[in-house]
Amino acid sequence: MQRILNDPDNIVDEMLVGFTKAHADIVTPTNNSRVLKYVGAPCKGRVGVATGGGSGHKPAFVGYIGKNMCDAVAVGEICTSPTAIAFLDAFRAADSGKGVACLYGNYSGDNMNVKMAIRMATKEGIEVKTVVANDDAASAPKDQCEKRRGVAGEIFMWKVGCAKAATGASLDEVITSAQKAIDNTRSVGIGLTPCTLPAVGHPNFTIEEGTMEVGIGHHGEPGIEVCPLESADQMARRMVDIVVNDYPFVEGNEVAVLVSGLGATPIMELYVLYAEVERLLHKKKIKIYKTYVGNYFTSLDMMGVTLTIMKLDDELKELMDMEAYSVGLKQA
Amino acid sequence: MQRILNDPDNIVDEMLVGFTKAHADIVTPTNNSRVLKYVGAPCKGRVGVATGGGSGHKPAFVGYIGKNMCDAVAVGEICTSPTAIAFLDAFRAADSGKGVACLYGNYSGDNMNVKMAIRMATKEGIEVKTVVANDDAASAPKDQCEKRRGVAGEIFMWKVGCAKAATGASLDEVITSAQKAIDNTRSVGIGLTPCTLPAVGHPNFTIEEGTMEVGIGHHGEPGIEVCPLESADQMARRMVDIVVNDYPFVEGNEVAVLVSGLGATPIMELYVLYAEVERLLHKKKIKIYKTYVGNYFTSLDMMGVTLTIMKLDDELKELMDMEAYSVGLKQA
Amino acid sequence: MFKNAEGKSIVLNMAKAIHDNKAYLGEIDGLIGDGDHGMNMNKGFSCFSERFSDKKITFSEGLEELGMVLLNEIGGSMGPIYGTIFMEMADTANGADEIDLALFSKMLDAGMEGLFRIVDARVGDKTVVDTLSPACDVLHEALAAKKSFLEALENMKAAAIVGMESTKSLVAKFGRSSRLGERSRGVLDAGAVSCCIILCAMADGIKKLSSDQIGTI
Amino acid sequence: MFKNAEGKSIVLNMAKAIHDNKAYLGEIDGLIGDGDHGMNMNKGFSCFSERFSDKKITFSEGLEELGMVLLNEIGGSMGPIYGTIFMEMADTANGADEIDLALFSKMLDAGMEGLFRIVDARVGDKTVVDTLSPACDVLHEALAAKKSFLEALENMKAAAIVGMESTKSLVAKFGRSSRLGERSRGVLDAGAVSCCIILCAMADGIKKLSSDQIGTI
Ligand SMILES: Nc1ncnc2c1ncn2[C@@H]1O[C@H](COP(=O)(O)OP(=O)(O)O)[C@@H](O)[C@H]1O
Ligand SMILES: Nc1ncnc2c1ncn2[C@@H]1O[C@H](COP(=O)(O)OP(=O)(O)O)[C@@H](O)[C@H]1O
Ligand SMILES: [Mg+2]
Ligand SMILES: [Mg+2]
Ligand SMILES: [Mg+2]
Ligand SMILES: [Mg+2]
Repeated sequence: MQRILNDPDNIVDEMLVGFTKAHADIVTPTNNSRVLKYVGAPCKGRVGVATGGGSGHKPAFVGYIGKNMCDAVAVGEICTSPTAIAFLDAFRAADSGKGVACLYGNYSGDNMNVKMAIRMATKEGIEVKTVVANDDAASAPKDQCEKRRGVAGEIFMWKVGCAKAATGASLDEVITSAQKAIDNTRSVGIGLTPCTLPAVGHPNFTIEEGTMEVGIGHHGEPGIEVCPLESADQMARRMVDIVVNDYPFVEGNEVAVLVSGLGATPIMELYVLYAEVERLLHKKKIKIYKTYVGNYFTSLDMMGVTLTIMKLDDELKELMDMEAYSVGLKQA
Repeated sequence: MQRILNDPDNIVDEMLVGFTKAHADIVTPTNNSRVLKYVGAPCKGRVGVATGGGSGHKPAFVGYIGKNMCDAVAVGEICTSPTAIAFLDAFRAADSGKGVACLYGNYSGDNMNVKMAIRMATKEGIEVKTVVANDDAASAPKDQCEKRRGVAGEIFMWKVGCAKAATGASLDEVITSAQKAIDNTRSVGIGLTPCTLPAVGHPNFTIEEGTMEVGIGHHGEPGIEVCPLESADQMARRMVDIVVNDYPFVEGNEVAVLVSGLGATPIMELYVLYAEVERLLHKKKIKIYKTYVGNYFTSLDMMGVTLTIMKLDDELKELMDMEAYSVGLKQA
Repeated sequence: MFKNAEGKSIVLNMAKAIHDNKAYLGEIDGLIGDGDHGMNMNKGFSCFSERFSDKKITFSEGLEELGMVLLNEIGGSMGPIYGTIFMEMADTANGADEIDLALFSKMLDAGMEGLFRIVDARVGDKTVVDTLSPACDVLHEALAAKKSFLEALENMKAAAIVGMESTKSLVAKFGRSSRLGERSRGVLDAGAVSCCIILCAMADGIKKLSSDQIGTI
Repeated sequence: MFKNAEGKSIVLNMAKAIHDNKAYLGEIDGLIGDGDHGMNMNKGFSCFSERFSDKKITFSEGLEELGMVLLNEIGGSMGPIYGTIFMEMADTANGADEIDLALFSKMLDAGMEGLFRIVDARVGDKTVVDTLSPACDVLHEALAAKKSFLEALENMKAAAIVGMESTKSLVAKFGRSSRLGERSRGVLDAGAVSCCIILCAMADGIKKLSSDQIGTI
C-alpha cells in the first residue's frame, strides 16, 4: 500500500488537524474534535444545516462546510458513521435557534446515530428535521427506494438545502426544498479498481483487470453487474441509461449534471466521459443547465466515476445558482 | 490499465470537448482546436497572459484559464509540449494590443516551441515576453538553476502574473512580478507509484512497493533518491528540508504553501502531510500566510505529493489575495 | 454464578477475542459490506481494554463503559448496536453482587430488547439478531430445564454458532449488504459473526472466572 | 542517384520504421525520460503516411510535409527537432530532379545546421546530435573518397549506429534526462535511437528505390 500515512488508526484525526489549519478562513474546530463548523456558524436568523458521514470521501463531507453551504459536519472513521454525540454536537454548532436541517445519506449506521442524536437534541430544545439522500439508482430496485444509498447526489441536496436556508426560509421550507432536490436526483457509479482502507492495508474486494463493476457504492459495496471494461463512450451510455430511465428524465427537462471521479481516476478521463454524456442528453433533448466535473465525492484510492443528474425547476435553478464558498464547491 | 478511454491517441481532443462544454462559463474554444481561451479574452487594456504545456496534469493547464487568471492556453499531447503554432495562437488569443506574458515551465520541448512561436508572433507585431518556471529544487543542483524543471510552483507564477496583469500593469511589470514569484518559489515531489500513459498502456518506470522516489518529476522523470517508504511525518520533514534549505527560507519569512497530490493519492492524505508541514514551518518561525491543499498539478494516475513554498512580500501578498475564478483555482 | 465485582476479566476476554479476529471480521465485511467491521470493533474494544486494564471495575460497569466507548467514540452501525446491547445488559445487572443464570439470561434479553428499539431487523434478516436471538432463547430453555450455568453457557455458545451459520444462506434485509438482494446469499453476516465471537468469549470468560472461583458456578 | 519525383517511398519507409519501433522507443524514453517518444513520433509519422499514401509527391516534398506535420501538429521536443531537420533537408533539395550523394550530403548538413540554430546540444551531449553528426561526417568522407552513393549510405548507417551506441556511456546535457546527471549514464538516448532508425530507414529506402531503378545509383 503506497500511501501517505502515519498511524492508520489515527488518520482521521490527523487529517482534521491539517484540514482545519489549511482552511481556517472557512472552517473552525468545535469542542468535539470530530465536529467542524463554518466560521460564520451558527448564522443568525437562519436555519442551520448539518450533515455528517464516514471519512475517505474528500472533499465530502467537511469540504462542503462554508458560506451558503453546510454549517456543521460530524466526522466518522473511514467509511463509518459518526457517533450520535458527534451528530448532536453538529446540531448544536449549526443551530441559531431556528432549527437544524440534517441532510445526510441513507446508511444504516448514519440512520441509527442520527436518530439517537435527534432524541438528545430534542431534549435540549433543538428542533432537527432530516432529509435522507437515496439517489443511487443502482443500490436497490425502484420500488424499494427507501433502501437506496445516498451518493454524490448529496452534493445537490446540500447545495439546494443550504441555499434555501440562506434565503431565510423556515426549517420546513428548507426540508421541503432539500427533499425535492434529492427526489429529483439519480446517480450511478462504475468502479474500475477496489479501494484500500488504510488500517486494513489491502483491498477488501477485487475488480479484475479488464472488468468493471457497475453500480458500485462509495464504500466499495458491490454493484449490480460486473462486466468487461468498456470504452468511455459505452460507460457513458450505460450510466445515462440507468439514470435517465430510473427517474425518468424526459425530453424538455432541464437538469444539473455532476460527473465525479472516485478518487484515483485522472480528471482528464472524466471530461472524456462527460463529452459523451453531454451528447447523449442532447440527443434525448434533455437540457443541461449546469455542469460539475471533478472529484466531488470520492472513495479513497478507488478508480471509477459516478454520474448524477437532477431535474431542475425554477426554484432549484435559483438555489443551484446561488453563490457558494466551501473547499469542495466554490461558485460566484 | 483500468481507465476511462475511447481511443487513447485521441484522448486530448476528447477531453477538450468535455472540458469546453462543462465550463462554457469560463473557457471558450478558438480556431485552433488545441488552444482554449478565457471567455473574456483578450481583456481590453490589459496585458495578456498565456501559457501551455503537455496534457495529463489536470487541472493544469486549461484549468487555470479564467477571471484574473490565464487568458489563453496551448494544449499539448500527454506529457508533450504544445506545437509552436498552438503557442502562437494562444498569444494571438491573449493579446489585446498590450503584449503577452508567456509564463511556462522549463522543458526542452516547450522552450523550443515557445521560441519558434515568439519569432512568428514578433513578425505579426505581437510583443511576447517570457518567464520560465524552474521551481523544482530536486531537478538540478542550485548552481544549475537554469536546468530545473517547472512544477507546481507554476500555479503561484500564474496567480501572481495574472493578478498583476489585472491591475493594468505593463508587460514589463507583469514579467517582473511573475519572475519574482517563481524566483521566490521552490518545490519538491515524492512519487509513490508510477503513472501510465494511456497510449502506452503500462507504466514506463517502476517504483517498487515499499519504496518512494524523492524528487520525481511531473512526467515520472526519475528523482534524486529512491528510499524506503516513509511515514507522512517523515516525508513532510524531508520535503520541508529540501525546499526550505534550497531557497533558503528563514525565520520571519511569510510564505504561501501549496501541497498538491499527483493524481491518485487520496486527498485526506495530503492533509495528514500538511499538518506536519505546518508544524515544521511553525517551529522554524516561518509564517504561513496562505495555504492550498488539493490536486492542483497532477501526473495522470501517479500517487504522490508535491510541496511548494513561495516567499511573500507585500506585493506578492496582495496579488495572491486577489479574487480569481478558474476551474482549478477559485478564490473570493 | 460469579461475582459481579470480579467480572472485569470477562469483558477483557471479549476484547481480546475481537482483537484476535480483527482481520477475519474485516474480510467477511469486505465480501458484501465495506470491510471496516473488524477495524471499528477492534478500535472500540481495544480502547476499552487500554483504558480499564488497570482500573477496578465490575462486570456490569465494564459492559457499561464498553457500551459508552462504542456508542460515543466509535460510531458506525456497531456503536449504536453493541453500545445499546451492552448498556442495557449493564443496566439490568446493576446493583447485583452476584450474577447467576437467571440474571444473565435477563441481561441478554434486555440487550436484545434494547436493540429492537433501534433496529427493525428480526431473526432471518441476516444481522446480529440471528446470533443474539437464539442465544437468548436457549438460555430460557436452560433455565426452564434447570440446567447449570455452565451447561447453559455451552448451549448458548452452540446456539450462537448455529445462528451465525444460518446467516450464510440468508438474504440481507438490513444494513449495507441489504442492497445486494440475492447476491448477499452465500456468505456470513459480519455482525452475526462478531456477535458470536463476543458471546463465546463472554461464556468462556465466565467459565474461566468460575473455575478460578472454584465451585461457584 | 535517384529521382526526387519517385522518392515518396523513402519517406514512407521511414514512417514504417518508426511505427515498427514505437514501443521500443517508448521503453527507452521511459528509462530516463517520460516514455512518450515512441508514441509522439509514431503519431506524426503515421499521420504523414495516412495523409499522403495515395497522393503523388516527391521525396523533398515528402520531407517538407512530414516536417510540417511534426512541427505543427505533434509538438514536444520532436516537433521542432525533426520538423526543422526535415524541412531544412527539403529546402536544400528543392528544385532538384535527381538526388545524388553530393546533394544528399548537403541536405543532411542543412538539417543539422538548422537543428543547431534551435538547440545548443552538440556531439557528446547525449541527444539526436550524437547520431546525426557522425552520419553527416561520414558522408563528407565518402564524397572525398569518391565512394558510390550505395557505399556511402552503408557507411552512414554504420556511423549512425556507432553514434547512437555512444550515447549509452554519456551523461545527458540537454532535455528531460539532463537533470539526472550521472544517473542518465548507462542507457541509450531515445532521440539518438530514433534518429538512427530514421537514417537507416532513409538509407534502405534509397537503396530499395535505386535497385528498382536498376543501375541509377
Ligand atoms: N439496520 C440494521 N439492523 C441490524 N443489524 C444491522 C443493521 N445495519 C447493520 N447491521 C449489522 O451491522 C453489521 C455491519 O457492521 P459494520 O461493518 O461495523 O457497519 P457498516 O455497515 O456501517 O460498515 C452487519 O453485518 C449487520 O449485522
Ligand atoms: N535541447 C535539446 N537538444 C537536443 N536534443 C534534445 C533536446 N531536448 C530533447 N532532445 C532530444 O529529444 C529526445 C526526447 O524526445 P521526446 O521524448 O519526444 O520529448 P520529451 O523529452 O519532450 O518528452 C531526447 O532523447 C533528446 O535526444
Ligand atoms: Mg462502514
Ligand atoms: Mg514528453
Ligand atoms: Mg462495514
Ligand atoms: Mg519523452
